Amino acid sequence: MLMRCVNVSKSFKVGRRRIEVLKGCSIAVDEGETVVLFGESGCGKTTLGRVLLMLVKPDAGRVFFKDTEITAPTREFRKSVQLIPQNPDEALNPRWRIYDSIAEPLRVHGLAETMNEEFDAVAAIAEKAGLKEEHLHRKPSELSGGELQRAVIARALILEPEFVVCDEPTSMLDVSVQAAIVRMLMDIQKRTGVSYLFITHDLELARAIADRMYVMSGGRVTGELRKEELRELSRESLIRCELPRVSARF
Amino acid sequence: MLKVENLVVRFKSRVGVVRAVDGVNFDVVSGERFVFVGESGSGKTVLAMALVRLLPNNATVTGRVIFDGVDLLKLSEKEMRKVRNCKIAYIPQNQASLNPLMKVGYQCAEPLVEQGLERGRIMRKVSELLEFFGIGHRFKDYPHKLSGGMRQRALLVMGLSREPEMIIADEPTKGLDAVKREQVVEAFQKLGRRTLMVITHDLPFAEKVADRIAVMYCGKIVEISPAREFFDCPLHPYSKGLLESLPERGMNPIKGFQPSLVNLPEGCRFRERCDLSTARCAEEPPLLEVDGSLVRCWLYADEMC
Amino acid sequence: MYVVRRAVQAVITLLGVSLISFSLLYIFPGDPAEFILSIRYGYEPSAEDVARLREELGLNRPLVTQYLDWLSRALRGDFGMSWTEPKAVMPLILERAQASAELFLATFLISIFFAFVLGILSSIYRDRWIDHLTRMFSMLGISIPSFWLGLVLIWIFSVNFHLLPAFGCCGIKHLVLPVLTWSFSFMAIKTRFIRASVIEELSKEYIVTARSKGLAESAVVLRHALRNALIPIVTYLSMSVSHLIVGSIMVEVVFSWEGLGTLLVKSVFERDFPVVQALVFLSGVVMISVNLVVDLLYTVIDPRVKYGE
Amino acid sequence: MKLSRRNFMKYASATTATLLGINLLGCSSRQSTGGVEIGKLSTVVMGYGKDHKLKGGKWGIGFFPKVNTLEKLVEYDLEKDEYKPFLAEKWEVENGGKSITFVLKKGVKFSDGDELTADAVKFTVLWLTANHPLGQETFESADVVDDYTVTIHYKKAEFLNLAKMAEFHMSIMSPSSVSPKGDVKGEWVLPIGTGPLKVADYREGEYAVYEPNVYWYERFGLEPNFEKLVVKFIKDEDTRVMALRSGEVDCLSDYCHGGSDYTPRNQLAPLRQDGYKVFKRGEPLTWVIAFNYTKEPFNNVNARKAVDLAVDRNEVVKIFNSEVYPAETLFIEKAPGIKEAKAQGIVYKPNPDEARRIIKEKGYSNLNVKLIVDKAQGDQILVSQLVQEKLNDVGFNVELEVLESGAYKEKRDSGEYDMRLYYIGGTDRRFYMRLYWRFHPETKWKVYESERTGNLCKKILGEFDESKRRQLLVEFYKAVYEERGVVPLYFDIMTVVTSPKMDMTWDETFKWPNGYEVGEPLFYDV
Amino acid sequence: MVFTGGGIILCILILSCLAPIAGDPCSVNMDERLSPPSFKHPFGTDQLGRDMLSRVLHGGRVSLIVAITISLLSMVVGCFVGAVSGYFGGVVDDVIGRIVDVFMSIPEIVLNIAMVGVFCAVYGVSTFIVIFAVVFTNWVGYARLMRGMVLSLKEREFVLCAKAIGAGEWYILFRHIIPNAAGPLIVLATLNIGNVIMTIASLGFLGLGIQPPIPEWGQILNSGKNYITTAPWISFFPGLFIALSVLGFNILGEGLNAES
Repeated sequence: MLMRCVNVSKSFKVGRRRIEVLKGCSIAVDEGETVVLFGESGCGKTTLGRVLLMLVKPDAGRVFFKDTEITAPTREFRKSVQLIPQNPDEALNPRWRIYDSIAEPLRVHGLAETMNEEFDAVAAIAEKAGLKEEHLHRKPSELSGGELQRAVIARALILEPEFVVCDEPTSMLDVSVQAAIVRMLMDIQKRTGVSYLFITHDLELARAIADRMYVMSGGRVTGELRKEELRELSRESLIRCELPRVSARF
Repeated sequence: MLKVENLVVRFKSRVGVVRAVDGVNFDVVSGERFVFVGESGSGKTVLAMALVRLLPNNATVTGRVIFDGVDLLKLSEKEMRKVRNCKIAYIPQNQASLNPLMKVGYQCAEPLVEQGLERGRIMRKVSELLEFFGIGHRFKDYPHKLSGGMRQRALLVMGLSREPEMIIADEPTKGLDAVKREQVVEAFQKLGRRTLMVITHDLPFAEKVADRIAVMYCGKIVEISPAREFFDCPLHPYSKGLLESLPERGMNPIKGFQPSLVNLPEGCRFRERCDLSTARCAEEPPLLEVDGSLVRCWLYADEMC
Repeated sequence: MYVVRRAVQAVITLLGVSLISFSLLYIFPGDPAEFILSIRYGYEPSAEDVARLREELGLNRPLVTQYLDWLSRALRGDFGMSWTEPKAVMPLILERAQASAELFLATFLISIFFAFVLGILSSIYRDRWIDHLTRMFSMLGISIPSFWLGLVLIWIFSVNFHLLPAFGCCGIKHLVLPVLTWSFSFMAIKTRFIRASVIEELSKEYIVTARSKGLAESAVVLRHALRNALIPIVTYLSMSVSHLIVGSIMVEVVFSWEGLGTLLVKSVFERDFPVVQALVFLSGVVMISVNLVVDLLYTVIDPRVKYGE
Repeated sequence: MKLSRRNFMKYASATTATLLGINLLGCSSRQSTGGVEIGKLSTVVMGYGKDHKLKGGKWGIGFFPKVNTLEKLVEYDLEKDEYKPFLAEKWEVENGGKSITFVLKKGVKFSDGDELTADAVKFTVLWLTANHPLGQETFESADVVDDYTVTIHYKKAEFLNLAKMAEFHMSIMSPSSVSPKGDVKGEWVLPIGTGPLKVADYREGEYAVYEPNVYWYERFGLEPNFEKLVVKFIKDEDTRVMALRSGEVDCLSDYCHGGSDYTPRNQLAPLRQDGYKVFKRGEPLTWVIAFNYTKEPFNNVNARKAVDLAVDRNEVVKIFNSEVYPAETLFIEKAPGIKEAKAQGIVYKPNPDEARRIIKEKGYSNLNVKLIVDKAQGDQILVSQLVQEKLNDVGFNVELEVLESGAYKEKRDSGEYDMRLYYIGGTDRRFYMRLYWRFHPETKWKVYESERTGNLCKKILGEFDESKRRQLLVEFYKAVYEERGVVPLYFDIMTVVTSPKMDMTWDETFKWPNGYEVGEPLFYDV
Repeated sequence: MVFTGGGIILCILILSCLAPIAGDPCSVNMDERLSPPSFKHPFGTDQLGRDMLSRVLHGGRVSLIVAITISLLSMVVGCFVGAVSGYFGGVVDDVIGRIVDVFMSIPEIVLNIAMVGVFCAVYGVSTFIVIFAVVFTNWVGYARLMRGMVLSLKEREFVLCAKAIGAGEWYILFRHIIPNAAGPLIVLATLNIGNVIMTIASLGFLGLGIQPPIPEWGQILNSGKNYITTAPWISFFPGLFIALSVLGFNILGEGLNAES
């Protein structure tokens, strides 16, 4: 298993009340796999994604990356796992040029020795992400949502991570753009063997891309479906969360 | 019932004049469900708002919008208010369209109050309608207590309550997840045979609701087809691309990026992204009739000849 | 629940304010008793006198005890004796409070009324001449120092034309100039804010909804936009009380209005620190209560703020 | 709590309306309780800078009521340097000056109708001894000889004792002024005296209303031509002038004491021009530059002399629109001994070149000296800036510090200064008092002290013989001049400004009906 | 708007830089006292015959320097406190929040007057005390803004992404949060300088501010107020300049606000 979490719980304080967002969730993602985390809005799937990345510290439960438990994220861990957030308008520093944002991981990890090296790396990943060079020198406000999301993806992938959490990366985008982005993600996966945890509430999309799917509801993982099972499932039963309860495989 | 001729909407902006809607012609027949689809930036919302003249002051609208034989663009503001109130119900996008400080029931009743109906009747009517859409118990709640789907239904009630001749719904499924989208679909199916014009980017939704589909791209209508034909066999390359982008249809993207509205290509606006484009596409293609559909593409001009 | 929490917060803030006002007297080195005596008699007091007064005022006790004592008395409205007048502080303040309140209320009501009218007009007719005029007026109102404006007005209306009295208090005629001066800047601030709030609300989506219902523009603005705009405006109310107090000091000084503002300045000059202390404390109390009331008003105006949440 | 918004709006508007109503009522009711009907011819309204403190204060009641509601045993004539009978018909200095027996005029009545007797004088003396700083240091005791004769025993045997009796602090008041009547430790009620005015109403910080004391007018055979004198306390000097111009007050009077609660001097000319009457009187009140004479560099007479030579008094008075007089001598010419001193050439004259020379010669060039000013004395800020410039011109390097009164006093007392602006002298009858306060070695508010001037001052204040005293005064002036103990700048004035409709004259303002001229303005014939 | 406001401020800045050319603001000339505006003295002269132009321009220097100093000092203090409060949250935030509440609860000018009064009673008025007293109350606005900015920026996705990349806390604070807070901060600072100019002038007018011989607008205005009938120019020009500079900063601030 590349990445897994066991019995993760998390609650947040909202005003005076404590809201339990995750109630003992366990999921796992294998190498080169696209795992979809499906659930309606507010079910805790985003938080679970962030727990896996250790961006949110779980109250209870354990997170393993390559079978070592992660308690505090190390530099290596941060290099190997990445996040593609939902809202491309928010995901880039509005004061930076796209180029700088894409190059940021290199700079943070000190991976590019010279300016040229950096530029080459950025240009390469940008091309893979479908960005033109002119885009690199603009500010986020001058680009469309699809272009921004490409930049975000380029930034996430520039370090060639092994595991990426895609948190509804296309929910704010048009279908034609969504198709392009998802295609691109899939292409990259083919080339690099990266694993995705793809969070979405769009069943059709999930069906189209998933190798495996977890269904979440009310802070719990209520089911796990394999690709074949997913194909067979009727839309209506999914919406009503009438899913076969599958015991965790770990 | 509604006939739109050569509608043009221009916005003055810092970068120049934006033609958000550029020469749109269509008509909606009484009792029909007419759905506009298109991606963001195609001008569909602007078009809808232009019909009921709700655009902000920096927009200029030209052309003719003939409703029941009257050109809406020529009406005085007062007469137009009456049209909005009694004849055409515009249902805006649901995100923040309800006044946060007013109870849902009252907001739904407001147009009827404006019509001068008697209080008891209004109450009865509105609560019946809310009940009909399954949110009767929310009559005295404030909008923030409602979920997105409920809000959309409340907006529908607001539109229906005044018994309009036509309803224009703008992006009724925007920002809703699958479950809530389903609720809205149900609500729309409950509407019965009313003249309905829906603006949406959600193709599955359009499929469930539409009698006829119009596709907009960069301010122009590129295709108007009966719904079944459209989903079975779209005519315009853009329509094809759009449908093929759907996850369930293989997720094949259209190449390239949508051009910005300020800086549109000459001739066919889709030509730079189109695999089938020819030299002729540099000229503006006409709107051609093909088998009961209308399509704006040179491809079909040849067939005609 | 919400009320309780808010009240606890207010009490804590009140304690902080009391600490600041209390320490005003104790931040400087030296012996307050000696200070009091030298102010009261104008010459250096004898050691016995100082010792006696220290005893009398309880200055020998630890600072914490003194503070608690001061606080408990302050909460009962007892701020001790004035240093320069043979009187207790509280009656001294109460005597002046009415004059201030008159000015305050008159200004507040008049400027709020006109601010609403102007603010709404200019937001409806945005970028028309009335809007430009209003904005220019409010810019000037914020920028022109009220003390200067007051002087100019006195010069014009009292000295040159003998139309209105230049100073002193009570009676409608006396109110005119100070209220005019004060309203000018206060109105400017409020107008700007109301305009901005209404414009903000007019750009919201529910306004489109309201228009799509076929409502008249007046109903859209008054029933929908203004009501929503009231929320930030009411929030701003607490700030405006602060603005009002600031204005009151300058205007009262210019027009020799025997109110709390002049009392503060006079006490500072005469080093009547118990009065200064009391005024700082009381202004804090007023602000805290206004804030509290405003927050509670929220629950009435804005259904989104609920008690328990 | 459940409150619908509709109800809330209802309550809110009702509350607001009520509050507004209460306030309007409050306004009108307050106006009527004042009992002041402005505009009636028989009522005269005056603007005044200081509260009259009719309920008592640090120095007893205010100076205005002391002068106008009370009277003194004797009056002082500055020009003749002579003490004249007033409430006392005659007096006898006894016991080497330690006691004075006063014989009172008969038939003098207090404003409440009681007769003035020796008991009242004794009460005054005892009351002052118990309550007043000046009384404490002056009086020993008082003996009633008979109804109209009283002997006052003083702590020291000196001429100053008599001089003090002309001072307004020593004005005679009725035992009924306190409660219980005649109790020196009793509570102060109202000043009841024999003077021309009596108190009718008073509101602290706002106004005092006086009525004519009929007994006084009877005594002088006069008819009062006003019913009420309303004195409004208007702290701000500019506002006072505006009030006069707008007709809200009929006249303005200076506060008769060194300070700044006076009609701005620069307003006098425009007021005159606009038809207002300005009554002005020069006083032996001299504004001076005082030195920190115990500290370098001004412990040296040369440094002080340089300062004296640098400042042109004719320029200083221009600050006051030349309404005040340049001080070439220590006091005004009317003051005793000044003429003689002047004849001996004791005249302060500017000579910047000489000042420069001294500074160069004695090595004071660019010497940093600190000039402190009390902010409360507004005009002095301007004077000090002029002085600063003039001294910088001749080579000093003056640092000017304008201080809040308290800080000023502190710096003054701790000696953290080199120069300061101060005043010596006062209204006529305070002449010797001021000499005592400013030059006597034992007092706190000294302006300058050297063995020579100190001794002379002591001698002057002890000397009952007029001609000897005059001689000593001349010597004293000379000593101060030679030592440049102070640098006189200008003589202050006392003014009363009235609107054209008022019928007042200079004589009625500065003279008693019996012709005695006094320094403080009087208001028996407004 | 930015240009209008900036232009006004620039003019005042240039004029006050040129102040020495206008002559010594303290040089007394009793022969020319109270002369009305003329070619020689464009703004007239004051009670001591000092050139008002020079005094007003030097006053501009004082006002601007003091106001900018105060604003900067408060910004440093406020931003530090606000950033700490927003970034650490929890108890620190609660405590700082209450402190801010306390300061917000006392009208600024009341506390300013009281503090200047108390301090001056002991130490004598000095410019330092005025600066201290105003900073003492003025930092709160910055703290509030900064706290809000940090709180909202902390939740923005690009900060989350930076964390996901592995960027350190300080890196995030300085590279992401502070630059993004800079815009509103500059707007606030601009408006704040205007306010501070007004506060100083108010204190000066009350006689509590900067003392003579340092020329300061409020104090010049105060000293000229009893000449309003005879020599109105003494109070007119300082008043005009206060109004102009406050106006300039307000317009600039509003313009910057509209831009961002």
